[in-house]
Amino acid sequence: MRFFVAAVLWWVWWSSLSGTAWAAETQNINTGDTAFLLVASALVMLMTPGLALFYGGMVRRKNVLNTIMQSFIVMALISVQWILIGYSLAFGPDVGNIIGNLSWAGFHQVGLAPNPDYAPSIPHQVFAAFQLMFAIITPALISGAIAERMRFPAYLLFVLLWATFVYDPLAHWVWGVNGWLRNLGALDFAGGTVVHISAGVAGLVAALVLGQRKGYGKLPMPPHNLPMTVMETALLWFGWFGFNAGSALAASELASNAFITTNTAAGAAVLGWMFTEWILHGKPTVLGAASGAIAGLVAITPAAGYVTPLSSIIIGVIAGILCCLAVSVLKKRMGYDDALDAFGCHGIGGTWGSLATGLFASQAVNPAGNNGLFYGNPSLLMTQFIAVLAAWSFVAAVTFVILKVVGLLTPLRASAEEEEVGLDLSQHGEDAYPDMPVAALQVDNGNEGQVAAEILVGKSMP
Amino acid sequence: MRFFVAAVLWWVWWSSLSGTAWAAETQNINTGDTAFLLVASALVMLMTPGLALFYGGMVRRKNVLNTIMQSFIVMALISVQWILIGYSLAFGPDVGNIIGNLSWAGFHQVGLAPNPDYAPSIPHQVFAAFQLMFAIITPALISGAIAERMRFPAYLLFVLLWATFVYDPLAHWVWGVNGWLRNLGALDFAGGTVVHISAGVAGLVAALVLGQRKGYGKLPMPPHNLPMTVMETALLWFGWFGFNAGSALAASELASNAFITTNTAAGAAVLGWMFTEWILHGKPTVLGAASGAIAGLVAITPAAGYVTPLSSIIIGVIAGILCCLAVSVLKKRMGYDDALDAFGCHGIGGTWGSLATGLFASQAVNPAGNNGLFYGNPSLLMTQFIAVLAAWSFVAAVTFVILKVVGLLTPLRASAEEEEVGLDLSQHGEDAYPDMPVAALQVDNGNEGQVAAEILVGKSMP
Amino acid sequence: MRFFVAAVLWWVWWSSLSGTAWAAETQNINTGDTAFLLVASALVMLMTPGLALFYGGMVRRKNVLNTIMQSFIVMALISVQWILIGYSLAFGPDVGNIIGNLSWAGFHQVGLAPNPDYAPSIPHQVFAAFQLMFAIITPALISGAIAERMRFPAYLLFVLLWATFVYDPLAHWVWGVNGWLRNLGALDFAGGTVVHISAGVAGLVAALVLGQRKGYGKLPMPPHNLPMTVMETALLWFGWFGFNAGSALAASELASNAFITTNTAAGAAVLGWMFTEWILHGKPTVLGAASGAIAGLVAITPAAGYVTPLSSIIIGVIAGILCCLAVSVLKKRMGYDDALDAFGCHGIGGTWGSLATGLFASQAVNPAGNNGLFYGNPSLLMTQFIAVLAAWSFVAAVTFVILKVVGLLTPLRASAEEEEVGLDLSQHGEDAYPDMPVAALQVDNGNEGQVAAEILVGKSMP
Amino acid sequence: MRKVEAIIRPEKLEKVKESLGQFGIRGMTVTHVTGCGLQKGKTEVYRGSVYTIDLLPKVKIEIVVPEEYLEEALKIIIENAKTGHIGDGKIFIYPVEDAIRIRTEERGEQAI
Amino acid sequence: MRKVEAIIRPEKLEKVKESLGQFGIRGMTVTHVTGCGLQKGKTEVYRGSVYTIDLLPKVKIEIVVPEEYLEEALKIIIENAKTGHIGDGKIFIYPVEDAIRIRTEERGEQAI
Amino acid sequence: MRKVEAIIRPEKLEKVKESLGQFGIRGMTVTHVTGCGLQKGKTEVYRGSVYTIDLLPKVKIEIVVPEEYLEEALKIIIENAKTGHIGDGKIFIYPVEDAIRIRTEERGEQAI
Ligand SMILES: Nc1ncnc2c1ncn2[C@@H]1O[C@H](COP(=O)(O)OP(=O)(O)O)[C@@H](O)[C@H]1O
Ligand SMILES: Nc1ncnc2c1ncn2[C@@H]1O[C@H](COP(=O)(O)OP(=O)(O)O)[C@@H](O)[C@H]1O
Ligand SMILES: Nc1ncnc2c1ncn2[C@@H]1O[C@H](COP(=O)(O)OP(=O)(O)O)[C@@H](O)[C@H]1O
Repeated sequence: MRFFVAAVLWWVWWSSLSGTAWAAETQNINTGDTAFLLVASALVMLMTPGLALFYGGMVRRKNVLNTIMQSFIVMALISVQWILIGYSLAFGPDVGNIIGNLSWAGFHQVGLAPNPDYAPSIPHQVFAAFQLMFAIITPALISGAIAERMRFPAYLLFVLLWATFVYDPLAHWVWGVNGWLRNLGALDFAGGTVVHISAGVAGLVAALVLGQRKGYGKLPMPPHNLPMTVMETALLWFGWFGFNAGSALAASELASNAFITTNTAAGAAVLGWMFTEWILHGKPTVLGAASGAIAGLVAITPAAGYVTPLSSIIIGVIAGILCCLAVSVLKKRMGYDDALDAFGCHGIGGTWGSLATGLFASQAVNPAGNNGLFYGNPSLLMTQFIAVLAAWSFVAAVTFVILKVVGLLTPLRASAEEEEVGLDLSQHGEDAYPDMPVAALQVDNGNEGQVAAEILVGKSMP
Repeated sequence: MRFFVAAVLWWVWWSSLSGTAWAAETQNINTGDTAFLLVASALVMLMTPGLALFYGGMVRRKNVLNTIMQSFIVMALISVQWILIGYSLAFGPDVGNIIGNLSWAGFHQVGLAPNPDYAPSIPHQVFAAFQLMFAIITPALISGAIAERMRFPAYLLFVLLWATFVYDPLAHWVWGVNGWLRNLGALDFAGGTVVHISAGVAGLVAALVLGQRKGYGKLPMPPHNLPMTVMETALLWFGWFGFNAGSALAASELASNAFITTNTAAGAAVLGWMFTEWILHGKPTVLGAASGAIAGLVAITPAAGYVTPLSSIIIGVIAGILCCLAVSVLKKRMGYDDALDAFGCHGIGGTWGSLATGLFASQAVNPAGNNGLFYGNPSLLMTQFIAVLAAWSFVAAVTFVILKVVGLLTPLRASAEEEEVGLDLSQHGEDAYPDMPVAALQVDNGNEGQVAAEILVGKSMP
Repeated sequence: MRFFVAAVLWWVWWSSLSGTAWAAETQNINTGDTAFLLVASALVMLMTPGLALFYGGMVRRKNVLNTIMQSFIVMALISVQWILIGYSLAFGPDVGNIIGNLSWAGFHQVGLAPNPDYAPSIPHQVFAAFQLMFAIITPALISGAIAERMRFPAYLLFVLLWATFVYDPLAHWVWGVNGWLRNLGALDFAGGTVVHISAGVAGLVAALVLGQRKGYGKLPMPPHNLPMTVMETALLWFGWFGFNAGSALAASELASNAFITTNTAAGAAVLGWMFTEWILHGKPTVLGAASGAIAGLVAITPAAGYVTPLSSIIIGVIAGILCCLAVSVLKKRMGYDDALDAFGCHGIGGTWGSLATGLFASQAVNPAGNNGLFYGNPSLLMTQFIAVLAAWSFVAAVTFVILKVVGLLTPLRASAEEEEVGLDLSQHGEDAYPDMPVAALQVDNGNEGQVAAEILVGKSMP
Repeated sequence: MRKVEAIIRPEKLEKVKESLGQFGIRGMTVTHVTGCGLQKGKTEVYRGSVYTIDLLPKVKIEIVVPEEYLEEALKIIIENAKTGHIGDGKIFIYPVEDAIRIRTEERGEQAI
Repeated sequence: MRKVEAIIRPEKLEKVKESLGQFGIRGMTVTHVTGCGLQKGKTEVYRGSVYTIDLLPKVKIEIVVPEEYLEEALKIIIENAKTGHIGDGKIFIYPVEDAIRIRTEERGEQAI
Repeated sequence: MRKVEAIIRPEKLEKVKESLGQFGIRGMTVTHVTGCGLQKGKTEVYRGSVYTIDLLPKVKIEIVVPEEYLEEALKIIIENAKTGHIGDGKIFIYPVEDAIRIRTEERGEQAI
């Protein structure tokens, strides 16, 4: 108890260090920009639960809660990790162009005055909060690849390590002051490499390490609730306005351009995916349309603030076609079990978007950007290619190592019986719709159970 | 392939025309107003998927995906159409007070500097994006009238033509510079005529042309998921703040007035509908309360920026009562099958709201508006009446023609068997909850199917 | 009819009083702050339907619509009550430090110019709209304690009286100019006492007055749709950014601090609850994680603008642990049937948060606040303790009286049969998923019913 | 007494029920089942995976009738459930030993 | 061996199951069914359309018992499922030819 | 004719169905049921309340077969549904009096 009080007091003292710092320097923020970034942060935050249910609708009934939890728990874990060390590692003072140091740990120096290096018109904390939401959704995206078979304790550990050793450094490379990819001139408006390539590639590696689900390819594993999946697609689309337009870091003309290109690419990609599928399978599916929206949003992410609305139509249509082929042809050919297509949508879509930025970027749109191939500058495409390659290799290697390390500490994969009975029951002791089979017929749900009483086994007919 | 590259290059060249234009003129935006309008656009965007599930919850299980898709696909179609021609037709330079010309096609001239004719303190693109969201939701609203029976290809074609030949001109009449109803002095703050009357009347016409659903009036067709419908009602209410307050086009006092009148009318209409139903049927239903909210929001739409909060209570209560009677008495008497009451809520509510604007508008609230009958000026009511009449006639006539044209190209209506088996399976080859009947009992969902293997027919007992 | 017209005219005249008032004084608002507060109001508004489905997912299938309605109808009732008298009672000119007078009834004097006493940079109506959303969610929170057994008419009456005689005065005490707790120096940033303690304690009293549900403790009453509950938890989290950051009443540094502490406490509390449950029951449940988020958000509410991000970690973790113990140990020991833990989460969490403000508050964060115990000032803790005590006693006493009064007018509790058949059918004549048991098997839903035809009873085998 | 167990197309339930009711048979128990037989399954597509579902939704009606009404009941069911296409379903007839009405504890034919 | 098929009110299932268990009958199969008979349906309203649902939720319990326990089992079910109001349901008794326990391949009375 | 009623583990349905199909028995009716017996229930926790569910999901397969195929059908079901652990389920065999194919109105063995 005495130890506990001492710990709290030390904690308070530690936190007061930063407290005093920021009170002094308060000045000069723009209320419009701050309002916009606060709301944008909230919108991006909403994307993670949106993802939780987007994925949740696509798994089988017995795994829906576990799938949701895999996203939801990241919100908790990273919200704390970011304050303690994550933000400092990603955006703190540079160490060797590779990573931030720990001098901003515990949000020291991360005060209420703007940090002109990152966002000169909003409180530094707002920038940190906005970036936090990106740090949350990225590991959550991976869960789509390993859905329906990973043990929860292993997942917890994996996510924590991955955020720290993959996401934080990569964010530093691309967005941190003096990060080497930033210095190289690679463009990534809102996270094509940092978020989507990294999550997609990590998903692919994790899917390969964990192996296929029991019965994969032999038993059908259809989504259990498609309306939920479509709704959450729309919520992701909604949040993506915060993601992309917010990445202008001001309520500016740039935000306006990012807003309209984001929406246009999403719409165009829906059409791209839908018509591709219509041709391939004879029918335009609703899940295909929803998936197309995600593909388009992913692809426009790195490009949103650098390309025109008309270019975004092309980027979107191609994203829809490419990702549709990736999930319905490539995946089947290669045999990996990327359960909910984290790689197929984010890995492929993010790679296409990053390269497309090298094709369509235009300084007429954003003078702080660069011109792409179609605007007469082939070198940007090369730079984008290097950035993509670096992200792929770094993410694949470190993700593999982390999984192996976690696997030494605790089994990664649910046992065959746990998988059979479903991860909801085996990992969490819960059922997503416990009242349903019964109450569907308006039975008092008490009928199927007894409170806290195990069944007496072995007593049969007298 | 060579053609493809050429096409892309032409596209890029075309889009660069506008690109250069806007970089030069960037200036003078207000960050608060821009932040507000960006967020308002996102809120209005969210209304369409909200509508998708609002409608989706009210249809039978076998049609839920198709119903959702009818809204979702409009987001894709119109997002692209608007950039290419829609915005130019609606808001571009006037041709004969009837329609815009095509000089803003492909977003030429639609740059990042404000357009003082429409919104002097935000980038022109933000205004265009905000208006886009209205252009999306309007055709989607129609789908409620023809739910559960229209073929998907015909619907696609219909929506594209309707947006181009009904919505775009009508928006020009009411909101476009030199539109004839705007010149006449008709008031429509956020779309009572342009959005709600037009969708409602088009729905009525489409319901009549398509005919009743099989078994209508003989078999019950209850909603399959009311919690979903209520939730999405609330999401619509939420988005409506963007719709109405955003229509002030600035984070201003006017936005504030529109915000509070919107919320008040919604609340009052819930009470109006609920008590009417309580009297008629002996019980206050939850679907009735939700429907009341929509009725109130529709009715306040044209009036939100012209009336006081107290007036909005009266407008709301009456909207709730009128729409309740429309769907539970009028519809039954007339025999048309407006499946989800697109006409009953939007047609009737929008008409009442437009006329109510002629009664309750007050220049004390909005000096740029006018006084209504109760503030001593009967002429506004007359103007509103003309606007309503013009909208009704124009929409009814052109919608009818479009449906007939589409019907010549491809059958409008699903066949009896397609309707019987459900549009989800027949139009999209999907089932909304495929895992449910099985997994409801935690069966591995593989049990009910075989991957890619047709059943051998005709082999029976040996 | 003549009377009706006269009434409307009087109403218009009454409302025009305020109308003229505000047009004159329009001036000096900050667009960034206004944009932020308009959006924050919309976010807080969204919390009530979020709560509706959060609760709705936790009840049994037969009561889901009633549970949703208990929140939804408050949106309607209080939206009107607030305009007519509520806002004036809570924030109007002070009477004896206890309550506002009625001079702002009907939103007289509540115009578009800022009210410098409350929020100097936004229209007065925006402040009133923002506060309205708090007045809506508070009574709705109570419904969690009395779920699955209260008659709807009694609930309607109860909510109206409770808002008027408990919420409005309490809000005045704490936030109104010259309210006695405000004068005393009690800190409540965004509603720890006003919203959470009041709703939690009222819930406890109501649960005790109404008694346990039939079969409570003997029959299991598991949630019927957990994915819905988790999703709405996230929506509440999202809305809470409006709730807490919006309570800075400007897009300011303070809002930024409140934003980050809110998110951090939520995350920390998820971990706190999850690990507590993991230890207690051997498994980390998803419902536990969701509940933890709510607990953390509740606890940080009074503190959000007064404490550092690091302090918010401690506040959150402890909130998660405390509330978990409250619902899984305390509730069982005491035997009250707080069905959905309104008291366990809001009563306990709000009390902890209010006291924690007395521990962790720091003027380095907010110079307008005060220092807490850990910053060397024990007196604040005392003040907070008084405020908590005052809120508990006042709320408990008046809630009890109101319930007794309502009980005299109409029975509070559903009859045993009504409870057995479910409140959806007995109170509203509806079924949440009427098409489900049938359509789950793609039966035309007509098969289970006959339109408007009662069954002929008594005619059996010939 | 005999038990008549008819497995029919779901969309025919209402008509069968009504016609039996007009004849005077109101008591019956209805279950949603799935069945396979000669009838072709249906095909669904999810992100490029094609599934064929061969267990199709059917409705099972169970009616216990006194022997004298048996043939008439069968006729009514056949008439109203028949479309002439594969998948119309089957009727099985089983012997019943006894019946009890729980409410009154009556036994035998009185009970049904 | 006999099969006892009891169609009862859903809310009585727990009590019946428990009482049978105390008597020693643990093995049973339970199905959610809907039924109609003398009992009045319930009325629902959606946007002004009034529906009467006459197929009401019931629970079907199937128990295969050796003949010597038959009457006792019936008594327990009746006792626990009866309310005396219309809709209490029915019990039907059918002959069973054989039973097999899949796990052990035992046959006949051993198997149940 | 006999009715074979097999109550098996849900996860075995596909295998049983396929093997019966290979043997030539394609016609069957499948119902999702819950059952209790010797098998232990499962435990769920909601906000500190621990529930034990003792009615476990099972699948009931009903097949009406001519007597000559009965034993073979039983063998196939047992082979494919057996795991050797408690909860494998039971098979009950009932007499059938008659069968009708609704589509053709054929009766008796032709109908199945
Ligand atoms: N031998 C059988 N035993 C039990 N049920 C059967 C049998 N054969 C068919 N059925 C049921 O009858 C339904 C219809 O049978 P099917 O062979 O598809 O068409 P038809 O009855 O027109 O020949 C099946 O879906 C199944 O539920
Ligand atoms: N002839 C019958 N065959 C099969 N099931 C029947 C029959 N008659 C009644 N049932 C079942 O018994 C249930 C109760 O019957 P009902 O006539 O409503 O009340 P009671 O059993 O009190 O007379 C019905 O819902 C139905 O499921
Ligand atoms: N006497 C019985 N009557 C009807 N069904 C039974 C009977 N005994 C068991 N069952 C069904 O068989 C299933 C498996 O039985 P159980 O005793 O758990 O295991 P096992 O079959 O391995 O002995 C039960 O869940 C139940 O559905």
